[in-house]
Amino acid sequence: MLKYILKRIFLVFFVVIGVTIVTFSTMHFAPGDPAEVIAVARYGDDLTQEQIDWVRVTEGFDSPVYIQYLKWIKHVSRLDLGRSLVTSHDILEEITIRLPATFKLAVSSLVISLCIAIPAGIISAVRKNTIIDHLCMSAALLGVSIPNFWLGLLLIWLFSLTLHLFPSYGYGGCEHLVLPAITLGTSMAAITTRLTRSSMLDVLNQEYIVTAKAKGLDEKTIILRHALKNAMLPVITFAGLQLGFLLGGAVIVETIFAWPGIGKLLVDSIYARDFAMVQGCVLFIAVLFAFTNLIVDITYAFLDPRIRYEKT
Amino acid sequence: MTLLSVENLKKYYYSGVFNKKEIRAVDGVDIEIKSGRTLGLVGGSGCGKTTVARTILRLVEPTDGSIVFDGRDITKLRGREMKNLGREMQIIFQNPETSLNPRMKIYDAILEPLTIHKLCSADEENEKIHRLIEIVNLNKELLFRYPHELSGGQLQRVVIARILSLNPKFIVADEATSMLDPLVQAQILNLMKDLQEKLGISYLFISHDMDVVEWMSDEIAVMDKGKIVDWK
Amino acid sequence: MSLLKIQDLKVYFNARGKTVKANNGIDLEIRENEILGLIGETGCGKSILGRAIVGLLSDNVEIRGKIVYKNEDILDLSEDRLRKIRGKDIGIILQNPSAALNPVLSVGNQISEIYRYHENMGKKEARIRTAKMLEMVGIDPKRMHEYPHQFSGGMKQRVMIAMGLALNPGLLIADEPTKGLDPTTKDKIVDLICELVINRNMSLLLITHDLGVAEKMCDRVAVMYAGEIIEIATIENILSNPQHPYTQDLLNSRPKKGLKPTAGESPSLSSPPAGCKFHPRCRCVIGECPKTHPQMIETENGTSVRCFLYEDN
Amino acid sequence: MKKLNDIRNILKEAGNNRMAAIGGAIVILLVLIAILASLLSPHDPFEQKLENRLLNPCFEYPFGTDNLGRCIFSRLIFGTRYSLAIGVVVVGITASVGTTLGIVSGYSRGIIDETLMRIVDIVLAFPGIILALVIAGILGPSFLNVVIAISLTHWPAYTRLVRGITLSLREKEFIEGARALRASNIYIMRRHILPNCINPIIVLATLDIAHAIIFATGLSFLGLGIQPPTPEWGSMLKAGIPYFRISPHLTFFPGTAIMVTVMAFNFLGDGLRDMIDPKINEIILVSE
Repeated sequence: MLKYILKRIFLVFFVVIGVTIVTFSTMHFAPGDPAEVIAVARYGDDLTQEQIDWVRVTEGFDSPVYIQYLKWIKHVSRLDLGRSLVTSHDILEEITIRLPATFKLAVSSLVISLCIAIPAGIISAVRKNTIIDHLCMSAALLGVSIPNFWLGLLLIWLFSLTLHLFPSYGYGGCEHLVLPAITLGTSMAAITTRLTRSSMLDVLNQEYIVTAKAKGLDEKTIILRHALKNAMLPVITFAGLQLGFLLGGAVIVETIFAWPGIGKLLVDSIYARDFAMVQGCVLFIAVLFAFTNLIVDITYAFLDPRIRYEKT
Repeated sequence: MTLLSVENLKKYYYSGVFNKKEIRAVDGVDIEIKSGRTLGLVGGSGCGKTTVARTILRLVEPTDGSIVFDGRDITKLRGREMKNLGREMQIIFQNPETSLNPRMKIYDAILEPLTIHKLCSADEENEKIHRLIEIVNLNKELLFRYPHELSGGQLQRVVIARILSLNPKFIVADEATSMLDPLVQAQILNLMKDLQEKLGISYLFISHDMDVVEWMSDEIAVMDKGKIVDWK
Repeated sequence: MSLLKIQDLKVYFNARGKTVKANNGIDLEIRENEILGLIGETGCGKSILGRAIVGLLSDNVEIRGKIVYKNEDILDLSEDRLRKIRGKDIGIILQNPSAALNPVLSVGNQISEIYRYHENMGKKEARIRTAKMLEMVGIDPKRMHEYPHQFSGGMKQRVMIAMGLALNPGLLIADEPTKGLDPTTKDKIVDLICELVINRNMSLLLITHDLGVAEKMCDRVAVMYAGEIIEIATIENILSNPQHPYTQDLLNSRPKKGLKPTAGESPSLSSPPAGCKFHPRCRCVIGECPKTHPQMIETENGTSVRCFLYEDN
Repeated sequence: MKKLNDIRNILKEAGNNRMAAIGGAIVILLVLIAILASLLSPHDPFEQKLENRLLNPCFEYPFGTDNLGRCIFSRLIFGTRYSLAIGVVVVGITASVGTTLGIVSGYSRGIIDETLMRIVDIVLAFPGIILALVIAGILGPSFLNVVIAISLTHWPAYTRLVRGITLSLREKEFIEGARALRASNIYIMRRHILPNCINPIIVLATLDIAHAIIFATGLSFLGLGIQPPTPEWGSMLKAGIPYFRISPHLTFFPGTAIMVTVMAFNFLGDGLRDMIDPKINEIILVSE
């Protein structure tokens, strides 16, 4: 198993390098001359060409690309993501302020998603082609088909505009968290339910379930002791991926509910054409996502004996 | 006349990234097969008999040793001659279910070798295929079925018909009948023997079932841990 | 005295619209303390018969007839009663050991759960019984906590045997226990099963297509062809004086007997030929064969055979 | 002739599979709507009649009018073109690129496989929407840029699926048999590996069209996709938000249109999956 983990760690390191290259190139290929943009931010609109050239030299925009990249990497490795072009605040600070909001939303929607999806997936697999199965599956299909931004709007219309139960946007007590978490949670629950059901059905058709029956075990024991453990392996991996996705990917829901997460920061900085901030956000989100994937892989190695104990 | 002579054939695999472990799958094997004769190769699982077959056919590159086929040294053959070699040496695998492309109808499967080697024009096609399925006594309706609709015995016959389309001189049978039922195994083995008499094909017949090998082969080599330990 | 009596068992299931007659009227009796071989080629319905006995077939299957075990018909038993029989009275060793073991549970767990479930034993006691059982099938009990993927093919087969014999059942059904094993492991497994079955005076239904294995193990043999039994006799009679043409061809197809081939293919169970199922491939077809379906007849030396050649005497 | 009866029995089989039939019917209906858009729509989707601003659904305007007095019903019908076009174009690009890379990397293994897989890992290291957002942000909002943004982030799904299938096929004897015939690698990939990947790819592609449509409307919703006045459902929905309290129908109808279209493709995809190979579990994993 050690070999498996070492390989994974090496791969993550490799991926992070790749991520930095991609994020750097987004900055580099952005339209407009970065030197001019910074100059404008520093000296206001009526500026002379010398000022722009001065900025280009000091910021090293004239040196070849890879040197700029190496310089940038040096900063990044010291956790200095540079300054926002618009507000010139420190980027990393801006991100870390927003981290708790994103984290709260991510965890709560993941919990909602798993609490709905796992039981629904299992029941509809065990009771295949019954009413409950068709009910769960059509609900899941509906969940997958509704874009979560429209779902958000519907929930706002229903719960805050007409029933006035929850605020329609903003950040504060947990009542603000309810609607965004439900929006995100239900749309993810739909995907996870379909996966759980398909994985459970796959396992129930395996030969070792027939062996369990041959041992005279009753259906409940077979499902709990034999089927569940096998069926949950892919589901747990997928849940780990979803958590990683949520730590930055819930952009749209954060935008609708004006939820001050990293996703919203990224969108706002794209609107403001603040490419330094965009770059910082993307890098932060991708690296975070890469490490959550690593943690998911390692937990998977512990859960699945076939990896935990390589063949003796 | 010897068709195939193999001297000091070696095939080593290297495993492990840090501790380089050397696995000697084939460790100095000498083989000689006369044309129209069958050499049996027997041994427990993991003794290297399959690796010997794959190295002779150059499906796997030998680490050392020389292979002389029909008078030519083919150990280092490349390019066009290598492609022609494909017409003279062929292999029958153990599992008939996975020996044919599941998405390809039987008609196209038998035709495939001819199309790869561009040996037959469109109008001759039909006549050639019908002649081939007569030799291996398969009935015509199966031609437009898919492999999953055929039984193990029928599939193995299609494989043989496919190989015969290039009228090869040498065929490796790698446990060719060990997954078949007794009656079907008898049919296939007798078919292979008739083909040897009629077309002068020589076989390298590999199996772990000693009785079958004795019935099938003129000479038998027993292998263990990559070496030939006994010659009957 | 007979342990299990199968009377006119019919097992039909539909695949892609066609009804497959896997078992088409099976009459078979397994006596106490006997090893009965069920010989037949792939796709003749022998595995399905084995699973039908313990009710392991999926629910979209239509089963008719009777399977009497200790004067109880298994086919109309309640689910709970059937489960009791499956655990305690009839053990089964399924065909493909590498797929039949749960990959995420340790081998020890998969055996001790039988003891804890059926005889609600404590954890510790169950573990002792499991260790004893593993030792009996030749597996080092210390490997109890290892997982199936850490065992070789032969070892996995031994685990299956240990599982089947855990509660000391009266009847054991072994479905192709030697398939896919190399000759040396095959002999070891055969000796192991014989030894365990004999000194525990159990009965064994051995399902296989390998005549060599049947020769070594069985007292009596039933030959199956296209969903029905065509000959039942003692192993000696089968070897020395096979009656049914198919049994004769089966024996002649062995390497010792010169691998004599028989023309044709075994028929599909969804559209079997009329009359005697073997008539398209039979060497000695007479007038009746293609038309009417022959019944089982007792011949002189206790063999029963389903063939018109033996109609008159 | 061979090809014809293959298609005929797929259609026959589709007939009896309820989900595929329903999904397929709706999809065909949508395609017709897209093609005959100009005939079907009662009004010109761009014509602004300010006097009829924010009308509720009535006889004249079946779905009411938006804040500039344009007929929402006509704009929705024209919107079908954009959504279907994006879905099909994106999937067309990603499926062909992803499949080729998947087969090449699965078949060749070694260095090519390692590098391709690392590139896939890097692309997948960004949560899907993020990369697409940034690319659309940089390139500027337009139909072409949306297609590029989504395609760049969607191709790895096919590569992973196809590579998995190729790796399992490689172990099968018929590939080694073809090599024994000295067939060229290209021939083996084209004639032996590709046909065995087609069915799973079709299923993934159908589910992926649904995915791409949601993605595209999401981008437009964030103002980074297709810009007004083009009648694209995402931007229509976004334009309706300010008037959400007084006339929710501005957002309700585009939302329903997106849902119905996406559901149709999901329905079709699920139906095909059950028909072709019910246990392609990893298709769901890869496509979500």
